Amino acid sequence: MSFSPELHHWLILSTILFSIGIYGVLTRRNAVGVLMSVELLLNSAAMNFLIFNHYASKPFIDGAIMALFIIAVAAAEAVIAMALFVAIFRSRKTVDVTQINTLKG
Amino acid sequence: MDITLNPADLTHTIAFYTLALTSIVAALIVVTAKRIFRAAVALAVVLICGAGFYILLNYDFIAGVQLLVYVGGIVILIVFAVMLTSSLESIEEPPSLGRKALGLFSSLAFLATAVIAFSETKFPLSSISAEQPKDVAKAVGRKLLDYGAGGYVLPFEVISLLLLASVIGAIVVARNPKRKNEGSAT
Amino acid sequence: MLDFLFGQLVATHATFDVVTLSDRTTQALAEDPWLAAGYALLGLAGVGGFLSLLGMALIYVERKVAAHFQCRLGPMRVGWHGMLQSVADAIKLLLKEDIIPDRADRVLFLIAPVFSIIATTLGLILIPMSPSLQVVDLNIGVIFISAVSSFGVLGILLAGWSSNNKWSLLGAMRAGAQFISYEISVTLSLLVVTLFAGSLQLSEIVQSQQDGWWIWRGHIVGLVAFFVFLIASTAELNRPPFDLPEAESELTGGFHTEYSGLRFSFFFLAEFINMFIASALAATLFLGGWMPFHIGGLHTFNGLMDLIPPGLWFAGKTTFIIFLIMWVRWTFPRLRVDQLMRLEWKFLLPVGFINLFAAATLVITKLYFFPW
Amino acid sequence: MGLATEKAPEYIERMPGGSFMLTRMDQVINLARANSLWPLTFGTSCCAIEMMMATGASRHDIARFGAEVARPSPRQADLIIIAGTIVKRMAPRLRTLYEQMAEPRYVIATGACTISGGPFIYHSYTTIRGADEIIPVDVYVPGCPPRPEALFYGLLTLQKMIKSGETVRKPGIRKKPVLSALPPDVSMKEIEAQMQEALEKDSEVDVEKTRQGLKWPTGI
Repeated sequence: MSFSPELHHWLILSTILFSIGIYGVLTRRNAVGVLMSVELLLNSAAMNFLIFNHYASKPFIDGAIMALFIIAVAAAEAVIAMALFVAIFRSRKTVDVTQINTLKG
Repeated sequence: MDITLNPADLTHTIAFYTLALTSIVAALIVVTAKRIFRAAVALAVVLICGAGFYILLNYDFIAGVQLLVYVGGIVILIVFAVMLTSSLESIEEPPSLGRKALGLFSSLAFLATAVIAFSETKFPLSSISAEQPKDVAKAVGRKLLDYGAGGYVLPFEVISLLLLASVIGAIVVARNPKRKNEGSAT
Repeated sequence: MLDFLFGQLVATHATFDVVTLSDRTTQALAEDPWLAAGYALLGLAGVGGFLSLLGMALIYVERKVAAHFQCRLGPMRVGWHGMLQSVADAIKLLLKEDIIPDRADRVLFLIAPVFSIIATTLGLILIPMSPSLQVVDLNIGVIFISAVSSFGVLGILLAGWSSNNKWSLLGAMRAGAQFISYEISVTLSLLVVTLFAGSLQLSEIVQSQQDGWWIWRGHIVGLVAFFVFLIASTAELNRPPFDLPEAESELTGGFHTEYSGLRFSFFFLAEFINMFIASALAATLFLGGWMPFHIGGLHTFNGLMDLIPPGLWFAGKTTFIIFLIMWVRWTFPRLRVDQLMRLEWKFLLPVGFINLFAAATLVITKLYFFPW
Repeated sequence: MGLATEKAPEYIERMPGGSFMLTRMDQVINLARANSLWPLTFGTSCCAIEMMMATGASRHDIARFGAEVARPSPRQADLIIIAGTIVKRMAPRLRTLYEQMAEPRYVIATGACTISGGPFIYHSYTTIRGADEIIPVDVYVPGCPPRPEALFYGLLTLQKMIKSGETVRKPGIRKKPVLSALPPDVSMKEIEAQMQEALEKDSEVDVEKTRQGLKWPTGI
């Protein structure tokens, strides 16, 4: 087994990042923290696209385009999430996801 | 200069493992830091490392976009969200034990499943002689505006619509309802 | 005789070979690792020395220019006409007490200025100062520079947050909002030149201006893009009249209120070097960088212009734009926050988009001067 | 910078020729400090207006001495020019500002009010009698308010002091403050004696005489 990175090294790396993101999404109390964990997930997904593009279909560029789309979606999502957090914070004075449990606050 | 690194190089290997270690440690800080702002900084580090990975994979254009959009836009937005919703003194309480156990279990289960799947699967790797497009930026641009078979012009337009919609939606959601009638310009 | 001389001159009007320091390093790596290490060390020392020297020089120039705009003399006591004033300031700042507020977030407080200065350095290494005076020439140069400049604002946000000071926080938030807004305009005007030159690589953009600089080869479009870039990058630099993040009368020192001594000087230095980077970028993209003043077809004239070395051309153009930015600083009063945002979103942004469309039309129809 | 200014001199002094080098270094450092005095933007009353004339106006221009970089944040300032009356409300703020400044820090007190309380020295219940009751002052500049030239003389005096190492060597211990632009034959003692005399004379109140001098009827 050689130490120079091959496909499985890359895949394991992105999987580790993804599972760390899952842990964050499930355990974070602060909504902004949850958003950050989601960004981790998206980032590792984009990385997977690029890894497979590099190792499995080198002459084509579709994986890179998918990565671009993911980045764009992440941007849109972050904008909306920030607006929501600000609105929630204005009415509840907290962004703790465990305490935001009533509708029509 | 084209950044081309040969995967067989020692520098490539060292760079890969350094970046991998840094990004994993930073990702752990992102999910466990009690001070939310430190998590945001760690997220920036993870994303910068991600750009490093893309350069190692020879997609330098994507790396540039990652830096530009993720670090320059999204992280700054998140930092803004942190600044608007908490203060330096606010320290997040640790999650309850059950939650922690659930999170740990599901993430480890996912990790184990994925690793087993990787080791079982035979991926159809492209041949060594296959060449990557010389200029990634040019190839991506041509592909994005290609309306023939395999072109991405429709998703591209949809993404632009999505971005527009999200910007308008964000303005509507974050607007202070009390000051709606004043018609502030900003 | 004259003919021969001009013949010689025309002969010198050859294409410039771009040899960057990183190219030299990679070449040397194959032959002699020690030589490569030497080159790398040279690059590091050169960038570091250049950074500090340039920063001090710019601070001195700023003070002198400001003084003469206000019919004053400016620094006169240290060295000839106060030439060593910045050296005195640097020594004093180095030896000043370094204060870390008790309730600040220590780690973030310490890394914030480093973030800022690293971003600046990363931007600086990409600037092509002459065919052989460039450290790295990335093929995504334009994107990379605008990406890296956002690290700087991350440093500012860090500084503002970690100081645990309301003025710092407000200043940092203003800086962030201003940066995100004006980054769009900067990118739009960068895209215009990218369209014209057909490349993101800075050295190629310079070489595409062999027959004329984009500011006048691109008709009005180039000129408009130049001015949009100048205004928006002045706003990104947080310089007056857009210096809301450190507005003294409202926010004390803005994001660097709590910083003293060496760490403050990092921010100070980064601000001035960023001004240099913005000016150098404007010179490179719109005024031809190190490319001499050429008019397509006039070989004799071009040959004459080639007599001036490219480094001097670059220095002259950059100095001119730096002077322009300083001129603006000491002429206009500071904007209000809502005026600032209105200027970007209601004026610069539409102008930028229309300009981009016009540029695309120009490129497709090849209507700009000297289309060969 | 703890290491550079506190620890390093000890080690350098032990080296052969170290103390000579230290002296040279001191000279350079003092020269740098003297020529780069960034003032805090602090002013409370009329002297501040005069100070602005001195610092910013084209005819006088404090920038010639390298002291025009007015910092709004005390962390970055070296010099606080106390310009104007210090009232009791202002005193704690002034003290805070002084304590927030990073070492080495210098103080110039301009104008009669900051030296002694000035016109408010007699019966005022609001004014501090001299800013040096709150913070240690390096140089006094008399005047009400002092002309820009006087302020420059004070600044140059401070520079001279810094260059000769009077206040720099041991930041904690200060030499006696000097009165800038003191007339040649007058000593500080004489001035103090005169002030004491004037104060006593003023404080003596002849009750009978005062009562007779009153205009309104006292018999009620």
